[in-house]
Amino acid sequence: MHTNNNKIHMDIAHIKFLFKEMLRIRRFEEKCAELYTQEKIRGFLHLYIGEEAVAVGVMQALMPEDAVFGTYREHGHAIARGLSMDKVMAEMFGKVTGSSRGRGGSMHIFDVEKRFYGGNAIVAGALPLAVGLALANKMQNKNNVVTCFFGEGAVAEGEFHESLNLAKLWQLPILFVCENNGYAMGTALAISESQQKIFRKAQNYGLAAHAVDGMNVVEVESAASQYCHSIRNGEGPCLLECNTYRFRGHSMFDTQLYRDADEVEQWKIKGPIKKLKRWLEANGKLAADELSQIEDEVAEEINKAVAFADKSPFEDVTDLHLGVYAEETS
Amino acid sequence: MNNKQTLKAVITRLILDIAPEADIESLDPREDLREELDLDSIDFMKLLEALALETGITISESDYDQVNTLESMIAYIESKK
Amino acid sequence: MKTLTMPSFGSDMATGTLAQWHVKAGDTVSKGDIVATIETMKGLIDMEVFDDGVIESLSASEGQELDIGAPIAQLRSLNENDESTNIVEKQSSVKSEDPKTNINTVSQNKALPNEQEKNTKNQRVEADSKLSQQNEIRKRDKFLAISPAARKRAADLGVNWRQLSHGNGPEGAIILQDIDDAFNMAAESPTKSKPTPAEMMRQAIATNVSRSKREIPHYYLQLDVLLDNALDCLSVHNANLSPSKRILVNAMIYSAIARALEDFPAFNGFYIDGQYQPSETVHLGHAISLRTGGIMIAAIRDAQSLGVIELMDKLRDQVARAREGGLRMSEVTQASVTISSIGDRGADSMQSIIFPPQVAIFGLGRPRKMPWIIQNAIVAATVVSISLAADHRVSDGHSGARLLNKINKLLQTPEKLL
Amino acid sequence: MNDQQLSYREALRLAIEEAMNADERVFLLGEDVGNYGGCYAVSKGLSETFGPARIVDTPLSESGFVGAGIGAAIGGMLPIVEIMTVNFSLLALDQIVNNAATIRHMSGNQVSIPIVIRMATGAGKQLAAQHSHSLENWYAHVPGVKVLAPATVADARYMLSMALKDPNPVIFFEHVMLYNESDKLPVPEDCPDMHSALVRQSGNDISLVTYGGSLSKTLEAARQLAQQDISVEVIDLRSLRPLDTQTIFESVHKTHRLLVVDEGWHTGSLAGELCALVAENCFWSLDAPPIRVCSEEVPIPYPKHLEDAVTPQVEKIVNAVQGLLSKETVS
Repeated sequence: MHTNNNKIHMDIAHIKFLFKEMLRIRRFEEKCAELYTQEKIRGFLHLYIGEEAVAVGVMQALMPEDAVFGTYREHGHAIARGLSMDKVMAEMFGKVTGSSRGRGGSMHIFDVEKRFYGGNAIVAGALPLAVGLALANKMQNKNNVVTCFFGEGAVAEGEFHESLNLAKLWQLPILFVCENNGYAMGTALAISESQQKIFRKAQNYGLAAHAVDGMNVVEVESAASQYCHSIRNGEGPCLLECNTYRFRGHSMFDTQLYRDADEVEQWKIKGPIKKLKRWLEANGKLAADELSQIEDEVAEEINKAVAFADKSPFEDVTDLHLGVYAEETS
Repeated sequence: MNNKQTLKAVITRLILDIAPEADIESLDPREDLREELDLDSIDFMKLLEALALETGITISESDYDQVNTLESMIAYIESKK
Repeated sequence: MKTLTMPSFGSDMATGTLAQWHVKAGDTVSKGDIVATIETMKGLIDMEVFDDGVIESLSASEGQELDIGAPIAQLRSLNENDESTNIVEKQSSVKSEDPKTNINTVSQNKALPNEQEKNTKNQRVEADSKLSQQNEIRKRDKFLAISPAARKRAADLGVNWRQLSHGNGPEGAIILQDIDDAFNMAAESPTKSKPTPAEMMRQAIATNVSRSKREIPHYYLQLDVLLDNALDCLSVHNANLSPSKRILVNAMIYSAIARALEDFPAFNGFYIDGQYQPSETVHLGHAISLRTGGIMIAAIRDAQSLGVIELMDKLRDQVARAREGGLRMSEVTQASVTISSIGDRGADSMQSIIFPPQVAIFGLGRPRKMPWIIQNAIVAATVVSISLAADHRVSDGHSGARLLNKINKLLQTPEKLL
Repeated sequence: MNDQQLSYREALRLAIEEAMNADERVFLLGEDVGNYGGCYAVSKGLSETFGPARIVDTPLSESGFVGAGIGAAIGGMLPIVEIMTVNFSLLALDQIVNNAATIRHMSGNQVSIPIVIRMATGAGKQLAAQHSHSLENWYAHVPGVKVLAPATVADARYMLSMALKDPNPVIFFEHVMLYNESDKLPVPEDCPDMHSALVRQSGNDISLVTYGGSLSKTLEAARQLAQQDISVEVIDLRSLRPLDTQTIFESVHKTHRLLVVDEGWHTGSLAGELCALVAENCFWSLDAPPIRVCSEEVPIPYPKHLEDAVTPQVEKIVNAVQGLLSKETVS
């Protein structure tokens, strides 16, 4: 993928890469659902199924040194950012080999080497942190982008407004990515926000902002790349609103009384993976055997992760106090 | 102070070391020393040890019955001097 | 073959009701299809299947409530030996896994929830009844408040604070100052003089022996033992030793007793709260008479493993220290059996009173010359009377007699004891 | 120049200035810390010295700028965040408790958050209930943060410097009545390690344990009690988390009595925690129940006579000690 005069030219190899990345997330989340019903994964589990294009698209625009703040629906963010499935799965099994030594679980995956500063279980809780990290980068003249994912539910929190204001006030190198999937748990956007176009709220704070089809990975990637490009040029913070949809409940214990089934079906037809697969096949770029080969590779990566997580040990109870304070670390 | 009196003084002092509350003055020199002063066998051995160090005379086990009273003890030591 | 089980949709969900089947035996299904609807406390949730295959059989009926993980259907996957799909089955689930040290073990070793509730319920019943008893007791005798520090100081100084009518603390509570005052007052006032150590010891001995007499069913045995072999052996040994190195015959007798006791556990141990606990080793208590009156029992530890020479050294050392008040607490309290000797100027024989919680005590008379029959001829012999008083709850005369004979036998071969 | 005086606020400013000169990564952010010079004038003049890029005035968005401070610490900076008073910190509790205190442990020790969050605290200026809270114990309850309460000019000067070198998030409480206090120019030796308590005055009859704004009242009570030959030991906690329990226990083992003076409300107070610790660890040394002088359980009222009636005062401390020693005063 190369960007010149910020018009994105995509070659087929890159599009297949995007397809496989989304498929890796999709199959990973399906396996998590299965493991949850067998009580292998506990606590809360929020699946990213349906929103894969957002994470995969945005991550293409980021450099290794850029930072990412996820949400509690963060498996897609983590995998698209390049965290190993082994570590993510082990974290959900609560094992010490997990990305956070098993202490955080599905909603708190950390990997500082990948500059992945975790999910956050407090809605909008990470927005001020992202602003702060961008402030630190600016003060240390590091020309990196901080990317902060959040759902449209977060815009109702004061921290959203405080953070966007601070970001623009201090011209910080930060890309806000709003995954607008229409529902904050059971609350449809229409019954919680007077202004339902989230990017308009950002424009009011002076941020460059617009909305894209969150189901179109190519469109998401090109929009994210353009914004990162302008941010790296010092043109200040931006907000990208991705209109998307989650095909599963808010979490595993969700009877989805708040929406009707055919709305879900409508969105499934426009699903990000189905859409790209249709395009590739229509252009003769994805033969059946190549597809099943991709599926097998993905299945193998996932089964290896499950096996790794299953046989990993738990953290020893005697290490419980390590890491509460800096001096007690070994 | 002839030899007998010095020996009596020595023995009296050694006894008092072992049994400070012993009533030496009213002791009849011919009465059984251990009976009168309630010295048990361990005390008696400590006394003989002290006497051996002080007088150079070691009283063997077989001679125990020759030193039962203060008077006989003095006579025995004098005879060995 | 793969078993479909009742799925869990949340950790707070113990069971699920199979509201409706969307498939029947023989139907082919593919991964992600909805095969049933599950009724949960939050409402209906669709259950998907995670593999392609053919429904072999349904084992749960509609409306049936089942535990999480209970089998509800059998699925024959398309290629029967498809390893990858049932990798999950082989691994045990997090809950049932039994890792050595993990956060789960902290919860696993607690009793199962319902047992735990049962325990706490009947604990609560017991606690209530105990509480009411305590209230009864408290009503009966006047409750006297005392501060923890005062209670500790009273114990240290041996002041019986229960005799104080009231204290200077809040609501008459007894505090440190009251204990110090009581202690000092007792020391100064001539009339109610503080008991001298000797008087306190006499009091202690009095309470001890009367309790022993009251509680322990004593039986008594006595045996005269020929001492000449032992005396001859000792005179050879002591011949050219300085007095302080010489071995007393008592040490020889103590050693014989200690070794004999190894084979008679019922005479060497502790009887506490209706239970007899034999001692693995012989801590031989021996009574030391103090010149200022009273006796102290010092224990020679592991006496059965000491040679006579070693035992004599310990004896000499303990007697000297006892008379200077230097015995260690452990030496005074740890005897598992006791010997009381009248000494070479005392009575011919002596019967003693057992020191609780021990279960036996030996009494040695004074070695004495007397006529003795050896092979039908009368000879002059030196003899000592060894008496045994023992606790009939633990042993009986027959084994006591065999013990005395064992001691006698050992004393006839004294060189073995050296 | 040895009689030169230094105020509590100037001591804080010196510590900040010294840290900012020594390390580029140190910067101050908070409401009115720049142009206004700080609501308690702690940062007066710093904006001229270091410029608005390092003395950052923030909008009234406590959760926003405290969270930003925490994020900057994650990003490698050494921020000092000033929250005007503990009363406004309630809006930032989520960022402090769920992010600053938690992320190191929850991330499996990957993320470090070296930040100092300063706040004014306490009553005494007739600011009424919403501006007079003493909530130090809310923060001292949370594992993952350290909590300090300097009561003297020397401690303000050097405990802040130590806090700025500590790799953990530190909550730094400055009692409002202390800013105007002044003392001779302190030297580092005046200030032991920030984690340890300090016996300000030794005594034998009773241990008075206190911190921050209550120290001066406690020392005055000790002075009055000395005239009735009651020998009082005064311990200044200085660190509320971790607590220097060794110093406290040694004192109680000696005096057999404990009185804690704490401006928080009785219920759930730090004083309650201290009494529990002493009851558990010094039970057999106690000759009287451990007791507390705390604030009455009412919102702090505006009028002076009521504010004084609610908060710990010297007379209350003296009466409590006398009651405990059951020595009727002569008067």
